[in-house]
Amino acid sequence: MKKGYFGQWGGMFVPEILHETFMQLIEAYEAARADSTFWQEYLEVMANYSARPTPLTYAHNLTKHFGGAQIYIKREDLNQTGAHKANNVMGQGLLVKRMGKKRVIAETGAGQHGVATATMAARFGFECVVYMGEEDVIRQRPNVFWMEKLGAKVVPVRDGARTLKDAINEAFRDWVTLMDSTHYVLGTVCGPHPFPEMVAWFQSIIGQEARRQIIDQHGKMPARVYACVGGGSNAIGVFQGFLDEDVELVGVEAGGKGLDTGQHASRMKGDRAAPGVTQGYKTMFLQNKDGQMIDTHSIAAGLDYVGISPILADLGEKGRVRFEAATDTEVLDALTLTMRTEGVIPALESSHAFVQAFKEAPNMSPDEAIIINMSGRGDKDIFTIAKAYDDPSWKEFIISQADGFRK
Amino acid sequence: MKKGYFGQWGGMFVPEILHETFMQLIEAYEAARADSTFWQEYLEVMANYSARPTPLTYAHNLTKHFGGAQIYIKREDLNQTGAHKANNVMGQGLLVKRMGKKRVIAETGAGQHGVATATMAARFGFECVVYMGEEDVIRQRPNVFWMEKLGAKVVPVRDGARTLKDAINEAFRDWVTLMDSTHYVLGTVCGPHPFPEMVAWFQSIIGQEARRQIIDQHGKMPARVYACVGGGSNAIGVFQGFLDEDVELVGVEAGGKGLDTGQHASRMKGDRAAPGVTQGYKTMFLQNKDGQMIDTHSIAAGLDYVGISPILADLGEKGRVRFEAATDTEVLDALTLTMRTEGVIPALESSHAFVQAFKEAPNMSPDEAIIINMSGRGDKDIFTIAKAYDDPSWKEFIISQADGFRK
Amino acid sequence: MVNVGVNKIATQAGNIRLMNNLEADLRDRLNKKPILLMTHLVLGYPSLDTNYEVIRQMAENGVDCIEMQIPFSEPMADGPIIVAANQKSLSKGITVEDSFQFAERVIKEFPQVNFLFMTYYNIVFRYGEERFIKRSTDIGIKGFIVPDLPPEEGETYIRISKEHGMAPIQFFTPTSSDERMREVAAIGGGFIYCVARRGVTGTKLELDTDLVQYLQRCRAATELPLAVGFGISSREDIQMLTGKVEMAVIGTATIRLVDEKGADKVASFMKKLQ
Amino acid sequence: MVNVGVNKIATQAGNIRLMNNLEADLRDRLNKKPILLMTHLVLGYPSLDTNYEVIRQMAENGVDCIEMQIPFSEPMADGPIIVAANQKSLSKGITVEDSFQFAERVIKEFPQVNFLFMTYYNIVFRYGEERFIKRSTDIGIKGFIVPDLPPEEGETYIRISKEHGMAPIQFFTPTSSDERMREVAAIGGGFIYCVARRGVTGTKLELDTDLVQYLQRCRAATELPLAVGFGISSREDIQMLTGKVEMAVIGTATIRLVDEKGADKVASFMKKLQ
Ligand SMILES: Cc1ncc(COP(=O)(O)O)c(C=O)c1O
Ligand SMILES: Cc1ncc(COP(=O)(O)O)c(C=O)c1O
Repeated sequence: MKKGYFGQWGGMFVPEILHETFMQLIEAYEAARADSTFWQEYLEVMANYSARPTPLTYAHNLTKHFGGAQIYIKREDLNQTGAHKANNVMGQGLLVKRMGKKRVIAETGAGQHGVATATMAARFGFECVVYMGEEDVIRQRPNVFWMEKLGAKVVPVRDGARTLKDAINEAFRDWVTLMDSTHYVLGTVCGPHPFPEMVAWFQSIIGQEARRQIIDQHGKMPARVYACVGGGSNAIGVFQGFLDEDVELVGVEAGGKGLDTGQHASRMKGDRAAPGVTQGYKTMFLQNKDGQMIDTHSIAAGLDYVGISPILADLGEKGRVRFEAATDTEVLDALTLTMRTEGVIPALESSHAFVQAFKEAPNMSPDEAIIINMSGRGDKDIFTIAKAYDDPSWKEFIISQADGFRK
Repeated sequence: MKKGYFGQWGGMFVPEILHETFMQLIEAYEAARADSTFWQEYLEVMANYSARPTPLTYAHNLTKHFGGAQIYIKREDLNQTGAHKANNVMGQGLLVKRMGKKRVIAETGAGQHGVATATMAARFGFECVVYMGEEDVIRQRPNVFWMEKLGAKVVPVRDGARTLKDAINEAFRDWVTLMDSTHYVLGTVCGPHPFPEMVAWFQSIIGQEARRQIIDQHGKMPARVYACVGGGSNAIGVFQGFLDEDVELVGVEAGGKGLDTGQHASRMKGDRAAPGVTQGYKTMFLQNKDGQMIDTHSIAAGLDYVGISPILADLGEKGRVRFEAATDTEVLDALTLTMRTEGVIPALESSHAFVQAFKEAPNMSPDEAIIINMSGRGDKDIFTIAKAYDDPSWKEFIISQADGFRK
Repeated sequence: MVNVGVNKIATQAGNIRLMNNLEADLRDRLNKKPILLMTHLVLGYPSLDTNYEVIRQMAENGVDCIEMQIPFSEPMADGPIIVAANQKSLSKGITVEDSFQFAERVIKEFPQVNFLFMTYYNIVFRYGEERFIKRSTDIGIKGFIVPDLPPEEGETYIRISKEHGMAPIQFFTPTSSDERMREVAAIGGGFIYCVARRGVTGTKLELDTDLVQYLQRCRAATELPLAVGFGISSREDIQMLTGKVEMAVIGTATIRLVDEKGADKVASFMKKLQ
Repeated sequence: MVNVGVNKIATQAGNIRLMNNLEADLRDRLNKKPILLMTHLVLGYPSLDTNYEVIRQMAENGVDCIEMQIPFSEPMADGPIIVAANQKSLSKGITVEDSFQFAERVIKEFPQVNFLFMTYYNIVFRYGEERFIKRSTDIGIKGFIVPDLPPEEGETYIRISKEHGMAPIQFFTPTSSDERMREVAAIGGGFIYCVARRGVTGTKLELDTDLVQYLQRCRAATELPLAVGFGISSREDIQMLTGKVEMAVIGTATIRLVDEKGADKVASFMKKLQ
């Protein structure tokens, strides 16, 4: 198969001006991959800076509640900056150090990847610019605040839908200008080769740990593994621990207001996506018949994206990964239940995985185990969640804070 | 020495109606302490649910920046719920299970201990009521929101200064009513015996880990260990790893607007505190000459308390712990520097420890190491920090959110 | 030990027990009426002048003991009404010195009443235990009620109190074991304050079988007079207690009365009770 | 391979190279003037009517090539002005079908101009590569500029384009090594689009020594005509390029002109340039 391809998906569709940059990146990445000390260093950084391995928490209350499969939760929320995004950025950071570059850029939607990159840049001493759709800058102000405090420059992108895909375009525009000094820290397993392969490699740390942990704790392989799928990095991360086993892998996409409403971000589940090529790679994109990308919707900003990892498109096409979708409403219900029964607060993104697991666990045998990948923590989502719950005291609080500022 | 006393400090000053409750608690606590399987279970819970051991991160940038001692940061921010508070609540939770009680109550100031307790209660299946001064309910709305979502009932306390100490009083009032079913999960190393000793025991996990980690990483004992001191639980937690060694222990109190302004919360540093007895124990309290407790101030809600652990009062009196104070302004500066250089966001409380470490590190030898206990993460403090930095976009954001609600 | 004002009394078991001033006085009174009355107020709330007026009406209407609460900023064992009274008093600036001076005056003017100080331990501690007890003795205070000072922590306080003939009132509670009651009783003096129920001050309780049983346990554990309060507000409440305990305590009721109807109504309220 | 419209040409090295229609046409024109002119516009922006008017004025004023950009929602390689034009065009509802029909009309009406389609690969991909190329050929399009389709990914596209005598325009960039330039040139047809500098479209550049050296490298790497643009807006700019490259590209300048002064001004602008 052609390098950078997964079945018919993937590739490296980059402007000629980035050709050399990609050659260098591929070279550095392949050298790192061939050098076992690199992975060792990566593991050490993740242990020393980001509390890895993250636990695999046995959810005894949820297990009891559903009375079916044994439920385990992989705790990516306990990473530095509160999500699996840390794995990817720290890995790329190490690579940037090797390449001798001094400046990193990133796109961000929800802001999680931006915060993670800003963190990494502060830690490694890189200059950092984060591109973020203007809509997202407005919606995700807390993350913008932290990025700035971490020393990053956040550039609001005013093109297109002013969301994630536009931020990616703008990051590429920066890169084609300053490629000599700059590495573009792509935030998920998408984009041109080597990004999907490379990000998947860094995220494989999740699956490697989870595999060891489930055998330790459950004594055998899980029956199923659930992960939410935005770009797909947390999903591929955890799935890689189980690809060669008889384990069913379930990716849960953003069903938004319902697959039949048009307001969702499901590429694999449902029939609104089609093969396409943009942002540097070939995958299933949510697009119209002319090939124009369309607006997506999800309560979870991190799942609100038109494309999906080419690796997942391939695994989906081959039937190795089953795709499902969770609606915004289902997500809030699963979140509520998880908070009350286990005391953990999954991110809205992660809650998608919980939805599907909850649908299936009751029909499974207590002898079987399932793993839900909790890709991040939900406290970052307080503005969205409080709004979604229509919490009156929160409204009052925000109004009084605002009045304080108006004085 | 009398049980529950540390030098002249401590004791068990509880109303007669709680006498039996305390006898039972002491019995359960002592039995647990004598039973090595209990600690084993505790370690397992902390590993499986809360990512322990937390890393000891080598802060190479800060080290370079100050050019003195090697700086290490103990990462309690990576705990479940983002602070060392988890250690205490999970430990007490296990004890509650042993005692067969079904309901827990807690006081909370900043809300961190409340969130941690709500989390623990959800996980252990306990009913949970959190008492919180009305002032704090208003100021710390995000934490209130999460406590409620985690299934806890948050009761605003309208007595006194309507802050932490009043919440403690109210929690005791609940306890003297429902002591048969209820355990009071005190949030710090204060209060009547056995709380100081018991909470210190649970928090000793920090010091035990840090001791092993610094030897692993630095090859020998650190020269100094810094921790912020509210009630004192994170400080005692980490100090316990080094009490018997030739390691200088430095507790940093809230200097607020300056020790000479009266707007601070320094009990050991400065001369405004005096020995006293209330809230069940004897220690140095900030009080007037009649013995009435006075208002305290700190930018960090978690340090804004009139008393200090009797264990620390004793260690301070004996000269084993040196006390210092950091002002609000110094705290923001240290926070800024830490974010930019290391990519970690200490809580405002924890930032107090950083202030003092930064003052001293430059004058130490590169051969020496210091540990700063980062008791929690700062993203919980966004409302306070953004206000303190007077961030204009944050104001705009809050105002627009509020306008959204007003519509 | 200087046994100032302590009388000897023969116990039912035939032992000799020391009886202090206050207990002796209460026993005297019990020869004249079947049940005594103790009332409570918070010094400085709503004002010392009102306190004075309330005390006058109480004194003139047969109240046997008055607990005067020196306000404290952390009234941990009190219910909402008394908590609020403590705070309001403090916010008006009342000091411990004010409390002493006021106490001295009313003790002088109303010698027919036994005055006790009720407060939290920090007030005593900060003033200096010995100094506090000494001055209280000097002005004629008969005893102390300090709810956050259990006997184990109060050894010095109890010793010095007794040395001065002061009653360091101890508590029985529904959660106290028989053994604990005996232990506490052995240390106490004056009378035993029987906490009627779990919880803080201020809520009305039924005299149900639980409570009756509890009072029987209290009675069995000590020969000291027993005082109990549980939201008493009528003559019937008090009559029910007669024969079961030696003293009925009116706690929050008077504060509420003064709050709602003014100090004038205290006299008639006291009359109605007896 | 169906060598539709491909001529043979002798290279300097004496080899035989295939020359397609477009290149042949450009070489013809270069016999008559020292440097050619290519302009750019975004279809549907501000409207197809304006596009028509602009094209007419260009065609009547000696423009040799026009790249008509079929708008795309993710114009990753474009600068802000063209990005905005893409969006506005799309938001007015222009479709790929509209673009084809419009192209067909102007190609017919202005046969003196070589028309190229510029777009992103997804437009081609979704339409169907073969179908897209076939229809373009049928209506008389001479070549394609697809900035996000590097030769490695464009094998089929290049093959089919060439089969139809279409020029799959390739890029040289300042970051391209000499080797890479030769590689790309070997695949390309029509002319080589020399990206003048790092960055996206739309910023004015000086013809400094770096740029001159770069153009020398470009020239050394291929015998295909070279086209270059770098914010050209005057006759002087173009004169400076003469002798260095075969074609000057006016990119953002006309869009800005039409935005600011209207389509009427295009004719005089084009005249001034030459
Ligand atoms: C917590 C969390 N989970 C999941 C995602 C989705 O990304 P991916 O599918 O690459 O894991 C995001 C993206 O921001 C995220 O923040
Ligand atoms: C992060 C953090 N650090 C420190 C403290 C102070 O408590 P202690 O002194 O008991 O560690 C708090 C209390 O809320 C806290 O939240």
